Amino acid sequence: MENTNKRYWKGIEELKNDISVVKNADKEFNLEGLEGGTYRRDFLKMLGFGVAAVSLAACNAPVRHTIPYLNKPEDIEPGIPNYYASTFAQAGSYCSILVKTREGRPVKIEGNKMSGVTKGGVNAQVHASLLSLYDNERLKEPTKGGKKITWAELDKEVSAALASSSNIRVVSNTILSPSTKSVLADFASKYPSAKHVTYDSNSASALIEANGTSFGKAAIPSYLFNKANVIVGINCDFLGTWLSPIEHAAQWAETRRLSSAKGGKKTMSRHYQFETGMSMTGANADYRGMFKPSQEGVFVANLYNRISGIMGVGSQLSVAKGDFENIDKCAKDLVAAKGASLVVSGSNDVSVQTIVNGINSLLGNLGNTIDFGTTVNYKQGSDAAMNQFVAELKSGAVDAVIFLDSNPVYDHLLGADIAEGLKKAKLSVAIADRANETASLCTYLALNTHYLESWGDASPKAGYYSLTQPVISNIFNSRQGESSLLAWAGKSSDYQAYVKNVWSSGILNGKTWIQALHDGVYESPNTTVAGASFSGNLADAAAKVSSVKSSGIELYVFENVTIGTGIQANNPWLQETPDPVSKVTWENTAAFSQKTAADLGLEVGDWVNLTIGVNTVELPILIQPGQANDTVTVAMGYGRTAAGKAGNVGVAMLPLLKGAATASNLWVGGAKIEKTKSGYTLAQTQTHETYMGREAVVQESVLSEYVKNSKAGRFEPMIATSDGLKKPYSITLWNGHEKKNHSWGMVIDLNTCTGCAACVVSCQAENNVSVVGKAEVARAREMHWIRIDRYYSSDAPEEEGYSVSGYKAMETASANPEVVFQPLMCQHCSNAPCETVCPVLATTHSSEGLNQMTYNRCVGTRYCANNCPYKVRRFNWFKYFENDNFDFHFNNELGRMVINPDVTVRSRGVIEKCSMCVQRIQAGKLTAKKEKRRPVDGEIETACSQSCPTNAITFGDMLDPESRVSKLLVQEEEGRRFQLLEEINVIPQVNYLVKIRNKDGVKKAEAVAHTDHAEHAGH
Amino acid sequence: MTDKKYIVGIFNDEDVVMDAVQKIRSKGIKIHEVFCPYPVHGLDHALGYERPRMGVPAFLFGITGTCLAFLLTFWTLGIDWPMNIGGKNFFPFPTNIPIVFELTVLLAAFGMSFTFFFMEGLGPSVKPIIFDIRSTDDKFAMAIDLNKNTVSDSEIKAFLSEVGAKEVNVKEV
Amino acid sequence: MINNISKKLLTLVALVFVLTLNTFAQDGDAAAGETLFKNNCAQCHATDASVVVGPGLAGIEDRRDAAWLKKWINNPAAVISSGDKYAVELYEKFNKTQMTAFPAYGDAEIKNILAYVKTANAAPAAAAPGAAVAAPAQETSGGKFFNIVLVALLVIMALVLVALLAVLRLLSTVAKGESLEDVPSAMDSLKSTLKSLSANKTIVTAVIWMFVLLGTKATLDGLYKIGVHQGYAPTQPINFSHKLHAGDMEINCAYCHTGVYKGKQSGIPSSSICMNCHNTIKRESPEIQKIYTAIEKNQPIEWVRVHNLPDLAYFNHSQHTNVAGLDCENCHGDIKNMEVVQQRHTLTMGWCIDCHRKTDVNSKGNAYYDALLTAHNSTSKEAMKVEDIGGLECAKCHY
Amino acid sequence: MSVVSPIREHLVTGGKTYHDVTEDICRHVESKPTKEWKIAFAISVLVLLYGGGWVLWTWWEGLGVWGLNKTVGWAWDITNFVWWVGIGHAGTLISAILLLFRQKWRTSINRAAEAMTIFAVLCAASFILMHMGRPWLAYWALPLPNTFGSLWVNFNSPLVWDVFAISTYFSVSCLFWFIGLIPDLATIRDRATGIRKTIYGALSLGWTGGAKTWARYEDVSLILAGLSTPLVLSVHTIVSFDFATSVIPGWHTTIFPPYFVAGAIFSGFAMVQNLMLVTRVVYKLEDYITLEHISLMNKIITLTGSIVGVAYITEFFIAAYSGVEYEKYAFINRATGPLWWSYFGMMFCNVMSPQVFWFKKLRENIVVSFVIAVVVNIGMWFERFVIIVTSLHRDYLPSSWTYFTPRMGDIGDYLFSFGFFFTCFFLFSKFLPVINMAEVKAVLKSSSEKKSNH
Repeated sequence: MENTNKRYWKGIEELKNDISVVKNADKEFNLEGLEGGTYRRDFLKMLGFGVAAVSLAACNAPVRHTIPYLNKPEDIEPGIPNYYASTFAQAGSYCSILVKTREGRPVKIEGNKMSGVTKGGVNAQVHASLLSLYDNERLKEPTKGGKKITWAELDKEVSAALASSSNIRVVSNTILSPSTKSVLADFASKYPSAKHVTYDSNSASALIEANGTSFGKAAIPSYLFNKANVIVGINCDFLGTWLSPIEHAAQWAETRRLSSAKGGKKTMSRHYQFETGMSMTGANADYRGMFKPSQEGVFVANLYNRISGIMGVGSQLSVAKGDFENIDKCAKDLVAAKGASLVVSGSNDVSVQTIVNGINSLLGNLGNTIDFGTTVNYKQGSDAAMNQFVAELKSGAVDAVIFLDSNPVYDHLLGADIAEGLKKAKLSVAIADRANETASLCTYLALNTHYLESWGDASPKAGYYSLTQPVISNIFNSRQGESSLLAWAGKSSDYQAYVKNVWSSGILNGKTWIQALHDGVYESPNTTVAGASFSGNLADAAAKVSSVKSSGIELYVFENVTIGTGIQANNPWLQETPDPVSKVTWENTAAFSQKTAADLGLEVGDWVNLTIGVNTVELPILIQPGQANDTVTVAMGYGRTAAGKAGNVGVAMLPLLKGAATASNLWVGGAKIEKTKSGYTLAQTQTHETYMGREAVVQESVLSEYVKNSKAGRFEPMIATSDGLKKPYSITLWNGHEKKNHSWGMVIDLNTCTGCAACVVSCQAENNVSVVGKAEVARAREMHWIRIDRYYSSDAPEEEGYSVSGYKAMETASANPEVVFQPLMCQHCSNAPCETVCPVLATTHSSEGLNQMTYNRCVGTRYCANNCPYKVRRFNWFKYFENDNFDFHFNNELGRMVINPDVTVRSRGVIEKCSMCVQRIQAGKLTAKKEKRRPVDGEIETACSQSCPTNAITFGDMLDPESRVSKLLVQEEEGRRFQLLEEINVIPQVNYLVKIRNKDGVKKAEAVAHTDHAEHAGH
Repeated sequence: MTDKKYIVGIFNDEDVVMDAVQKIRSKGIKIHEVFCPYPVHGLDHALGYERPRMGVPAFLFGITGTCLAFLLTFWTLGIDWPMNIGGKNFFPFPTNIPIVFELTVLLAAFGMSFTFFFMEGLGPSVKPIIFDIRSTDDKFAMAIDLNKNTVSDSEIKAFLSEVGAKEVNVKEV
Repeated sequence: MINNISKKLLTLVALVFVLTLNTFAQDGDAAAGETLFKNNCAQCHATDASVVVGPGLAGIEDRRDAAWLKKWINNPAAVISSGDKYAVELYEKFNKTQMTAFPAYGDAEIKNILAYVKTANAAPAAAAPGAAVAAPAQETSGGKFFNIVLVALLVIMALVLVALLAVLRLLSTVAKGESLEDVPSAMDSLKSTLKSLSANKTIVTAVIWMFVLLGTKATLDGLYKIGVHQGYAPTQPINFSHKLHAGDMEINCAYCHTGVYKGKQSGIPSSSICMNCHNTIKRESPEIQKIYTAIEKNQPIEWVRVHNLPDLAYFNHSQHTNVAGLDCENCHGDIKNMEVVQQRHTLTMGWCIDCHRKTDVNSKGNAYYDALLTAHNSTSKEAMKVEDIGGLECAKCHY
Repeated sequence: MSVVSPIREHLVTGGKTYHDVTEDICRHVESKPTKEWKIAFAISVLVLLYGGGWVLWTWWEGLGVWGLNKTVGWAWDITNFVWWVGIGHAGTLISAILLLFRQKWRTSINRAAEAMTIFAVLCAASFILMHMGRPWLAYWALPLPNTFGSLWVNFNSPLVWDVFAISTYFSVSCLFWFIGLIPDLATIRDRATGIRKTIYGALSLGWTGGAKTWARYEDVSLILAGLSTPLVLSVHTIVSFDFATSVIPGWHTTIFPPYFVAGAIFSGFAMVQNLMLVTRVVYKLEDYITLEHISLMNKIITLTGSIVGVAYITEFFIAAYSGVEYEKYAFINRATGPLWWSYFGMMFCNVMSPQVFWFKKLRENIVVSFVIAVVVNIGMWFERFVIIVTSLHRDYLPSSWTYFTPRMGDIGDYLFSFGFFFTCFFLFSKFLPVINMAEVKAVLKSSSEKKSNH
């Protein structure tokens, strides 16, 4: 029997073959359909047999050609995907991935479960990096001064210029690759004056420095969140952006998972977050406190003092006692969980990190939850080195500068200085994929490849290695950066051989290269957790943090989950992915707390001028619950000027910080706010912030209640009938339909969902979901099939209940709210309201429990969308492909290469929605049938469940008693399992698990809901 | 074609016509038809016509519509291609009532109307015999077929004037 | 009736065939061998003694021993270079064309192939009568014939009607006492009959209605054919004959259409597949020269797609060929007798649906279907059709 | 035979003879169009063309030119649809129900009302087409045999019921209207010459007005009226099912069928009132459409307006009484949410404004009647808007709550329906008798001042 399982690389011969295939990749653009593949991008051509077709019928149907391979490679069979293991490593972000290719083009990125670091998790940015491959705005040729140049000429000229340079700098972001470092070493041996300068846009330089002074180890340790019972994050978005979010999220989730089974795990970590703005991590915290950025140090010192006070160990730091929300409680809990707690800070202030080190040391976390045995490489940038480089460049001391895949003019605080200094360098070369802000100022642009076109490797942590291999030949006339450096160093530019050599000689300890390439990873981790002894100067640090002075409103710049530092800004998928917390797309906003906004006279829809010193930027405002008063928070990564059509949106924030003493810690005081205009609609995917006390929607409780009653927080509606109260599902007019074969369903654990939006992008990639742009999102017409609802709690007074004023009060979120993330896709209701109302049977139910949407039958009455209680159906208001009004990737040949050939691209005028990845279900079933067996659990995964870093989404066959989903349902049947809006009796296939917070008591708002809902009747 | 000869009496008022009809009929003269600008209640009875029973075709067509609609819905969704729509039974009876009702009314209305047109010989290409053009305006025209009456034409003419006809004409068709 | 009888006969023949097969297949699985043979060997070798590209394989076991065969199949070049006499002779005899190596074949595979060769040489005698009986049953052009008969009958009836009317008229004139001399000639009477017919409102109305009905039917038929390209047989860039390759040469479809059992698309063979055989055969043919030109110019051949499904329908070949065990002919028609490939079926959704309603699920021996089959059989006596397991559901093909 | 209450005003004033009736009414059909007619017609056609441009643009670009969004999938389109269907109720209702109840005063107005019905239903139907994402496939909503394996339609869907109800209602209304027209067309035929005679001759189907035909004709009319009465009630009932059978709070309401029917009568009468008053003035038909007619119409408007008022209040009560959280919120949100102004508009226009007709003076004032009728129609538009948009924009999951803002596409397409309606109506009033002559003649004798004249 033909093996149709996932295929990985088998040998180097096949690899060669593959390269020959992908060589044809650019030819593919012109062909109507390689191998007659039904590239379903042309769906509109098949609008159906309408009136128009009647008139067309007279003409002959267009001749469709089918073009075979001239020489078919062995392992490529049209229509069958191949999977290759690879690695995403971009400016220190790391993920081990599998790339799914069809007919030689990558169409999807999936997680590599063999990786000990990311363990099959993928985040939004990694998913979206696939689309960056097909970015039509990447340059097509290497250039010199903006004009095309051949590689031979470029090499000649650059080599000559380098040879005559006496002070060469190679500037890059963090490099995880041992091979690249080796290349740089080779380069330096050829040009001894060459120095490598590493910087990070969102730097962790202070952390490394503090660790150096505190522990004598200038490195970042591994943080073992999974071993911590109390986790404290201080301005540290460790679930979203900090160091290794995929890894941290999985570890964090491990401590948050509960089981309602008898004797199941009923403990969870307690997560405190203290921060300025509301970060995604903060939104997931049990207790949250806020401080102004200027108080960060004071806060940490206060926390230290309280802990040492309780423990009676160590001396009190001389710092003014500050009163912060939840700080005492936090100190108490930390002490109670001594040795199994973890305090992390995202600060780039050495003093703050030193005190945090002191705290961890005091609590005995080193060697327990902080592992210096396995140091991590995610951030290697040195602020000092970079500052020195900028100074040298400005002074003209640097002859030649090579920017290796970095863009400091945009994403470094001193970008303007670099731009100025570049004029003085004799040779400036940018190894970049486009004429970005830096590259456009350089003489030469050595066109870099996308990582999916490149060879490479990465070592995210000590002892962990992984490989990057090309899955498509170079689309443009590009050459990967390492090859360029090797060429200029006068070596063979065959980087594949180079990597293989580096691995064979230094990394692979007996394991074969082929095996490593197949697996994508090679790991020989150090399993002993090592600590370190603290010897930092706390008194000095305390003095420094006490001396921080600030006035007025403080601006805090942060890295958000979707756009990050802006490297992938020109990625429509990322731009359209809503920020997990604010739900804003396509731009950055100035976030104020409700109180500060009121003080400043600002309302929703206003724009403000934000002035620091002489610099002013204009931004739309966002009223952000959970924001510290008298602060304004703005995301970095926006305001690119040379990223491309999609990327040049929003406002660049780093220039505003320039010159401030606290700039490296990304904040500055004394911001002036001035309202400029109003009436603006933010492109937000969710505009209502609270859940209006609706217990059937958001079900949550606290751990103490849950331990007592595993159904705590469950809202179980009863319907009053003549026979007394009944459960909604027991009342029906109909006989129902039995599912005989499969019953596909999901369980979504609200406890472990962090809201990171990886599933959103994964779904977008898998299902060819259109990008609609800012204007349409502002009109509430985004197309995402899965969304993550984010609700804030409100402080509605209990006594008002469900009155007019009560409702009004419920609409306003608390100043420091509790947050719930709730992923929502089509619920595949067994009694689907949408199906009943479709006049043309375009949506019906399958015998496997799926709510089937047949696009080509849809006439677009939108009745189904109206009648969907979950509002998950999306209408194609316009034709979103090949339409200049929607100039995103669907509007160019290259961008359309990302289309999944197994999923139809929807025409305008039809409804679409989550299909539970029916194409994957069908493919999985077919594989099983061919092998004459039942599908095995885990073999079929939806795009969302597959990509979830925390495994919050479990998908499977609910009829298969062995499946994880069935087991979970059994486990949680008398526990946390609930279905959304149970009382309307639609019986979804999607189940949720109640969110449990590790808090002491129930919040007031919930208490209201409980009392008022005791006697609830359905309609 | 065949030369039929009619005597046409023209009346001005519906009550007069009504009287006249009764008198003429009591004389044993057969009236071909009375043409009126508007429906005169009781005239058909006076002329001895049967009660119009248009309800019969309406009912028959209506019943046909009911059956057709029921068969259509039952056969298409119940037999030909049963589908699971929103978890309902393959043939959920209550949801088909509106269709059954509408088709019943549709067929009844059209069936009856077309039966009426057919019975009365009405149609777009029909060339009617008009005994007096004013009978669609303000006059009542009573036509008496001479061939069907044994009474002489002069006698009829005289009698017509006697019962109130304002004019008495002879019309050959 | 005919169908039933032929079915029974076929089963009988099949039984005999299977029995004979079993007697021969003692030391190798002939069925497995058949697959292997058809997919890999049949392009160059016949099971009988005739030469295709390489020698016929009838009696091969008598000629060479198994060890030699294995060596040869695994690496013919090595055998030739080792100076083996038989091998060198063979090499010379066949224009120094060397057989393709099959290094992966072990003893089991080779045994299976040999078993198949043996049975194939024994089988034809048994199989022949079956084919002869089955043939007429399949070749019913009944539909067309009935149409002709129907039209003829109608014409005759019309003539009889006219004649009857004429007679009636004649009789009526006679009855009226008119002399026979006054009776108009037959032609005149026909004319007058026609005249009276045309004057008869009922007949005119009937005729008009007939035209209206026929017109409506024609219109509806026309509407039904919109977007249907049944009979589409475009000229291909290379005059490739399926009749020759698939029919006469009996090359297995999957040899060229490599994906047909594996994936969604059956695949159009790449030129390299053609070259497997045409390296040696008919190189001089102008049609085959086109392939050479294509390879030289590095320009793939642009075939014209014959069977087009709209993009909105997902069709997977392997589901139908591999899992359901359907023959290619089911959808593509009698491809083995087509010089130029033609779309034989409508390929409309209705056609798909119809088949899904009628076809039994190929559940035998497939564990995937076991539970389904049990459940089905407990409630129904009918065989489990595709529609019974959701084969009519939208998202089986549209997503 | 027919009893007319003595206190009742004469239905036709001015001492008309049968011939006068013929003359008065045929005059407009036979003479050249007046200047007023030409101006009014030109304006309607202009509006039709402008709106038609927007309709074409909508079809070309997609429904995105409207202001709808992921949560509010219907707004102006279905609001307009229901509004027009509602208006379309008056004609058949006046003809059918009043015929059954032998209300003779209907005779002067039923023709125009029926014509209006037909055009209004056409306008409504145009929104059924327009609101579809792929209107060229609208025929898929009909159970026609096809090549998709014969894929039928979903008889469970209220939209399919709508298709059947609206098309049945339209065809039966047309039939009813046409059957009523036949005798009048014969009258015109007998006065006309040349091509006009041929056309009106063909249209009148060879009507002669024989007593037997009249007898059957009357029977047919009566049965048609009998059939149309449940039909007319069923149409808006079924339209209300679009909402009532759904699960959306604010839609899922058993009160909808009677409430919608009352609303339909309400808005239909208001529209008839508007058109009648205009026709009366333009065609100088004061003797046929008397103050008595206007007053009677106003009474019905007040009555039905009060019925919908009760329905509005009942909805609130039921929502509160049900204890269903979503239902309660839906209604509080209607009155106090972001779209409160539409709710206020509805309450003011529909419930408050018709109350002025309690005063006889105002009831018989033509200007007041006209203004209130317009206000009522605006109010009824708001009612549908309130039901559709305020229910949708905040339903179950607060995460999806949005707001609705109309865009030019919405407005343009609405204008199109107005242009279409008035163009049709003006064409009708030019080429067909606006008052049913035969029926007026039939009531002339018994109820006009001239009855004792002979």
